[in-house]
Amino acid sequence: MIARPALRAESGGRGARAVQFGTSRAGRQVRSRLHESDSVGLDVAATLDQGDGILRVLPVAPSDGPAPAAGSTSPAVDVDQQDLREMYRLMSLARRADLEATALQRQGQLAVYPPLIGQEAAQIGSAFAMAPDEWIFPSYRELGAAVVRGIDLAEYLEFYRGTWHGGGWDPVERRFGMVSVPVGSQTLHAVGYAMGARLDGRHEATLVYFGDGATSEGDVHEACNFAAVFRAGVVFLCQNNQWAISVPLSRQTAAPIWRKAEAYGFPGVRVDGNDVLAVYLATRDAVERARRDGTPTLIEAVTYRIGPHSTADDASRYRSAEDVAEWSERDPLARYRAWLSGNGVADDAFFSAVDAEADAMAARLRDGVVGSTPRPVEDLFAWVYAELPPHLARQRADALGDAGSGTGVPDA
Amino acid sequence: MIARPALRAESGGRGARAVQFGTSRAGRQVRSRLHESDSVGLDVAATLDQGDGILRVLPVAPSDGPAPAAGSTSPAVDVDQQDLREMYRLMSLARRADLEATALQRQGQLAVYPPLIGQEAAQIGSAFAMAPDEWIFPSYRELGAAVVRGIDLAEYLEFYRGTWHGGGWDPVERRFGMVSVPVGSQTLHAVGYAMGARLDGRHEATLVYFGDGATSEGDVHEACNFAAVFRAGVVFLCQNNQWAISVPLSRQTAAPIWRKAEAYGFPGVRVDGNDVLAVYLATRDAVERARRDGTPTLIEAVTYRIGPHSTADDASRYRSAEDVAEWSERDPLARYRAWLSGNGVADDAFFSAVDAEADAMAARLRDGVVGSTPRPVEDLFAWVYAELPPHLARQRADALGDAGSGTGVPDA
Amino acid sequence: MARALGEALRRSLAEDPRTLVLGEDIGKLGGVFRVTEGLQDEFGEARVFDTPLAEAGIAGVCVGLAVAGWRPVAEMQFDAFSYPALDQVISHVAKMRYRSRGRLQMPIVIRIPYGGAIGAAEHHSESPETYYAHTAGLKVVVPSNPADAFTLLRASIADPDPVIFLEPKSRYWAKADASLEGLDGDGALSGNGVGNGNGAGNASATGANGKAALLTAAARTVRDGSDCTVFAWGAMIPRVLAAAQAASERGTEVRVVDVRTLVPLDIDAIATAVRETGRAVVVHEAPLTAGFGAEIVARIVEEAFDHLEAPVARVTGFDTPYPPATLESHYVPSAGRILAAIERTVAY
Amino acid sequence: MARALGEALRRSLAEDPRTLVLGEDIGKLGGVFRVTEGLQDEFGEARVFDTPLAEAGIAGVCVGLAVAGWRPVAEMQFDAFSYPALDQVISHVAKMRYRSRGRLQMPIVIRIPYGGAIGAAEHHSESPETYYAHTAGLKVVVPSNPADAFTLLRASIADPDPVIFLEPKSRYWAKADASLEGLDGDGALSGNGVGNGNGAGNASATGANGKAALLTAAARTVRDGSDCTVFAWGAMIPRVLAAAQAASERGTEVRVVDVRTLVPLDIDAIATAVRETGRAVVVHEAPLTAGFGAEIVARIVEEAFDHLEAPVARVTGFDTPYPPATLESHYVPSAGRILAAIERTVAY
Ligand SMILES: Cc1ncc(C[n+]2csc(CCOP(=O)(O)OP(=O)(O)O)c2C)c(N)n1
Ligand SMILES: Cc1ncc(C[n+]2csc(CCOP(=O)(O)OP(=O)(O)O)c2C)c(N)n1
Ligand SMILES: [Mg+2]
Ligand SMILES: [Mg+2]
Repeated sequence: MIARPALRAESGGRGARAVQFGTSRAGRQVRSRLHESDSVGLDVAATLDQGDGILRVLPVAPSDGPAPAAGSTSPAVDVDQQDLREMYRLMSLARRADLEATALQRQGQLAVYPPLIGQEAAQIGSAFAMAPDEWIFPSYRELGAAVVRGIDLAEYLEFYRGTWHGGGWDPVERRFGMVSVPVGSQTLHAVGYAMGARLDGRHEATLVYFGDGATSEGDVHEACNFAAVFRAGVVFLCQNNQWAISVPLSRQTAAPIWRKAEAYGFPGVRVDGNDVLAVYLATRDAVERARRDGTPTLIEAVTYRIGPHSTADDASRYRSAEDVAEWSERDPLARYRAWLSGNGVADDAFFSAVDAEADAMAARLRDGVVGSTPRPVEDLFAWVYAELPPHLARQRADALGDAGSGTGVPDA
Repeated sequence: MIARPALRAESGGRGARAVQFGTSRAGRQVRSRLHESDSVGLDVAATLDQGDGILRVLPVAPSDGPAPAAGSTSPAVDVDQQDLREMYRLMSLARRADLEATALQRQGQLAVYPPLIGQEAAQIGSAFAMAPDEWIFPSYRELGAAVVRGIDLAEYLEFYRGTWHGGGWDPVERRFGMVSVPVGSQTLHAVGYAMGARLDGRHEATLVYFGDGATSEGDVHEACNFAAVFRAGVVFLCQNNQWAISVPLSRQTAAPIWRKAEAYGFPGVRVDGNDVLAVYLATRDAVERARRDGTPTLIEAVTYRIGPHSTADDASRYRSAEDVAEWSERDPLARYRAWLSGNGVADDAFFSAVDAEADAMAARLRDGVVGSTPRPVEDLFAWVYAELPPHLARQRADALGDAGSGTGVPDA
Repeated sequence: MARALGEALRRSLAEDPRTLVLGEDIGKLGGVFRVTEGLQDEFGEARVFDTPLAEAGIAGVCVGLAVAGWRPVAEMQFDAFSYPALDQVISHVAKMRYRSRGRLQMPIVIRIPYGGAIGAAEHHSESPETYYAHTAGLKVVVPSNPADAFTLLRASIADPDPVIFLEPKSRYWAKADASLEGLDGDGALSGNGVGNGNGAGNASATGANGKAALLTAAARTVRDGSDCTVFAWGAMIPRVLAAAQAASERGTEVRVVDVRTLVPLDIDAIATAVRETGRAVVVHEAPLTAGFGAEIVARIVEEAFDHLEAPVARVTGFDTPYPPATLESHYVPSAGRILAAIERTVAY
Repeated sequence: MARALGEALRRSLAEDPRTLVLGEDIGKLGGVFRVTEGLQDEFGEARVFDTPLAEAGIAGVCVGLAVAGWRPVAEMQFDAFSYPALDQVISHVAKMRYRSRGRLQMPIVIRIPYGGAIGAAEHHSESPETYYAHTAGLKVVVPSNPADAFTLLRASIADPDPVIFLEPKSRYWAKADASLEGLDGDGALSGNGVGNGNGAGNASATGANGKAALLTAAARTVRDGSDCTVFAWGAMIPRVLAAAQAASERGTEVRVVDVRTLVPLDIDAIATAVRETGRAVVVHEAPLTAGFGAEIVARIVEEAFDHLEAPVARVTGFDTPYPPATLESHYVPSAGRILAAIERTVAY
């Protein structure tokens, strides 16, 4: 049902190097290591940058030169080569769709759109680590995760076209929650879902996305605490893109985000959010913990919002072009492409095919969006309740009769 | 205006032993030591129990034998002897008033009352560390802190007699907020006040009380985060009395409370909440940090709610008598009394005088409560707005005319 | 009424294995009002469980539990402590079905002990029905007696949509309400008939067939009369009946309609009563301004204007915060105030 | 209107050094609607500052700031994002003066851009006035034009009590409202006179004497007429005026009253208008059930029953969540729907 290859996790790589994270010392349920078991084997590529305490696999910028053990690295990262390529493909599709959506908005085809450009690795790396039947709860910027779930992107963009709240896909079929706008509020839904899955005896992980700004909201705190107390296997994936609209991280919190996990007694990890393999491996690890015994994890994916907050925003009012340029250097797509080709995982033919597929997908998306029509007026009343109560039936009749609409009176 | 001796802090005791707390490693604003300066000199008495990582000065139970260096210990704790005695006096008054309030409730003189018995050290030790003109924001169980502020306890009990919401004292005069019932909500008021004081250029500390249960509320999270971001000098004093009504700590959170400070980037410390000197010293330290540069501190005072949640509660439904008995052994008043007399800080004459004062106070309190009358009906409308708007003036007239009250119709 | 509610929860838990009960202190303690007493023992900690002290959290995880196919019944400990959950309730509980075009159902019940006149401290006596009734996507139900409490709670749990279930806490232990006789059925509601004043006759015993009964508009005439209709709900009903009794002794026959479902509102029953009696009074504890009484007045004007012989009087709490306990008797509508309004209305 | 609001803030900040402006993105960005543009530059980061993303936090620290003697003016970024703050607003902002017997004043203004018809995404188009108007202890103000926005915001900031200040976001940049001429004064409100339709004549220029002006009930007749009165506020006013104009062309003269202050409500002005016109229509964007329109109907019935010749019609949003942008034109009362209601009412 979801068109992507199943994960083929090959666990237990020899000589697995446990990466020490500075999570904790004493907390009962806090684990001080990201990798407790030998399930992740990064012989070569995974490094902990001691300077900023961040998990990183790929060289920071493509210009930093080839990755270690060039030409033969992929076996060291215990991820199937096909999956390595698939993640690139998904990132490319996300990038292309995101640009197309921005263009569609500029042309008046969408009411508003919040670009994800720069955050493709954070989204694809994490969503890809989930089994297809495990739920993902997005906020409003997760077109990339929707791509992983094989969601029809014209349906995804129904939200931003003003066609329908939440979006048009079937959340149950896609295991992908509706667009959630009140910042941080969806974290509680993910926790409730995970509690419910656990009550059903299912050992699965649930992934929820939120931003750096969202960490300030009470809901996110309550969600983390509930998850820890009820051992709801939620992966809290914070895309720290440095900005909450115009407010920089430094005015949002005085503590590193990954450290906030200590308040709840579960692991917190920081990964390079522009490094799809680091995000993937950290999430895969968190997913395993969640499946095993319901341990939640907070993952801070350090990334950057290259675009404006949304197409309605003018980011130049509050940040410099240099900042953006600096982060653009670390473009997650270019970094990964360099690594893939440097390590012989993918060749030019592959990249050309992906580009062609992305172009075709973008054209289809454009047609799908431009060709879509508003929902009929009766939909105003269709799903307020399971059945239309009499008082709403009357209002529906009024609306359909459209009292007064025939009078041709302009509104002002 | 507030009738208690001013603090005479004697800082810089020789050979000060900095007590290492397990607060943090890396956080920018996190300090890894409770005592950074040499302002607290505990040559002998302060010990860190490595087993439970808790700051403790007094022997756990009086039966544990005399404190170290009996007969001459007080100079080692750099607190003026008069202050040492004053804290005992305040604890005794609080204990006595608390018992009296419980008795008054049983006799129908109060609608409800939440006993503080067992938490005297946590309250008096912390409130006593504040300068009289620094604000304290209580929840609903802080009669002990009210005693420190010299509040007329009959006025304090107006809340529990149903005479007036919040209580009857003047919060501005006493620098003591109104009783705050919505759990955790008052933490934001303390932070706002501290932000305001800072805007006025005042270098002062603000103290706010809340419980272990309150740590689950979003408001407390938002308050801690605001305090850290705005460097509002708030001392977050969590009385961890092990219970939120019937819910034990283990179902409230999966992390030690003091560790939650790490989520915000400020120090968190755990103290023996039944040890008034430990609480006092930890709070004094936190107050100094707050005054110096607005650094907030989270203090977890580990204590126990010896009584029921409130007089309406039957705690035997959810906890065992043995638990209560075990904690009763560590009675903060008995522990402190043993230490004071063991170290020659106070003699029997002092204790007798305090007891007599407490008796007299209790009698006055009883008279004050029993003799108090309900507020007049017009008070219903008196303080809704600064001036009575016409629609309320009409309602007031109705209420005073008491439409229908003369008909003598019973309500059911 | 507390026992009737507990019994409704018990049966729902027993019949439908997807039903959950959660909240603060609802497990071992059985709730501060003992409504959930014994449920955890009977159904286990998995299905009846205490939560951390966080109301937004409670409402928010209910949304997720519903997505996972559960039917959570959450308790908010007191009226004013439902406010921290308002954002989750307004923005998600009420809107998720709409947002997902019906793909995500929200069969959530949020039980809230509400109302005053119990001598309680601040924040323990509020009547928040307006906040909920104004929020489209919610149903809002208020029982006034044990039999209705049982029937309506059963129907609310069975309903596929979110229900705010307001329990008049001053009636929890009312002596006259103590009988549980006549409690039966799966929560199907019969229409608007004249009952016997305690509602028991209304619980239709269609058996525990597990079929989801839809919670429909279900006002109920609890006293007949032709001179004036008084509309009320929850704890006001006994007071209204007392006032009606006193009026009757003075020769005025008052019809009393227990509105029971504020949303969906039984507009037809309201209109019919006013058409037949020509005069109306609305009574509630919540403050006057924008109280739900205003909605009833507006409906009466829309539906029965030509039959209306006098202005509709509202007898309500004042536009002040709920006062301290020693003053609450002046705030909560008394039978005397209600009677005065009836007499004014009838004499108009 | 955005500029008028900004100017009101600027003057208040300049005149009263205790005034603060805070919220999300209100500093460097100047607010997502640019209302606070330039204020941080002019008054510094100490007095005009961004907060973390936490609305309960914003409202809660306002309470503390007020205790410390400041006058905070907080912005909630959009209507639905004021909901996480409802608990702090209902339980503390509205009640602290009462609770402290007047010892703690709460001169707090919470500005909330509200309302729909701007093609926005979910949660960005709600009309939450009922939630606030039903909460005793708050004042609730809604300007409909730049001059009123200026005057009412000045008065709200000067007022010693908490004011929920609802800004009709669809009017922020309306062309017809762009002029700032005539903005002056310190926020004193003149009484209820017939204005010129943009409210400028109403700002009484009593000078910046720093005296706290009390925000009083201040409905305003913006169009005269004798056949029917339409009551409305905020963004509905231009639509109502359009409908009135169309009615006039068909021979019906409609009086239009801009309610402006929902709390305190100008009951006398409402009653007078209905006594003089005999018929009334109420218009608002919020859902029908328990919308503030019901309160106005109830007041009309209480105060002017004998003069009422037809049922009071309500033209409102439906009892559904605010719909997606492509359907909102069917939801928000249009001039056409308003006109139809006027005609129905007049023909009754
Ligand atoms: C409760 C709430 N408050 C305010 C907003 C308005 N708003 C939308 S996005 C946003 C910033 C969110 O920042 P962050 O969490 O870092 O996520 P990002 O947008 O950077 O992905 C704000 C303030 C909202 N949607 N919800
Ligand atoms: C927001 C809110 N929810 C629920 C309650 C009901 N309630 C009152 S006290 C309490 C427990 C508080 O526990 P804790 O914070 O540990 O403080 P303690 O009572 O132990 O001092 C609860 C649930 C409340 N007052 N406020
Ligand atoms: Mg961000
Ligand atoms: Mg506790």
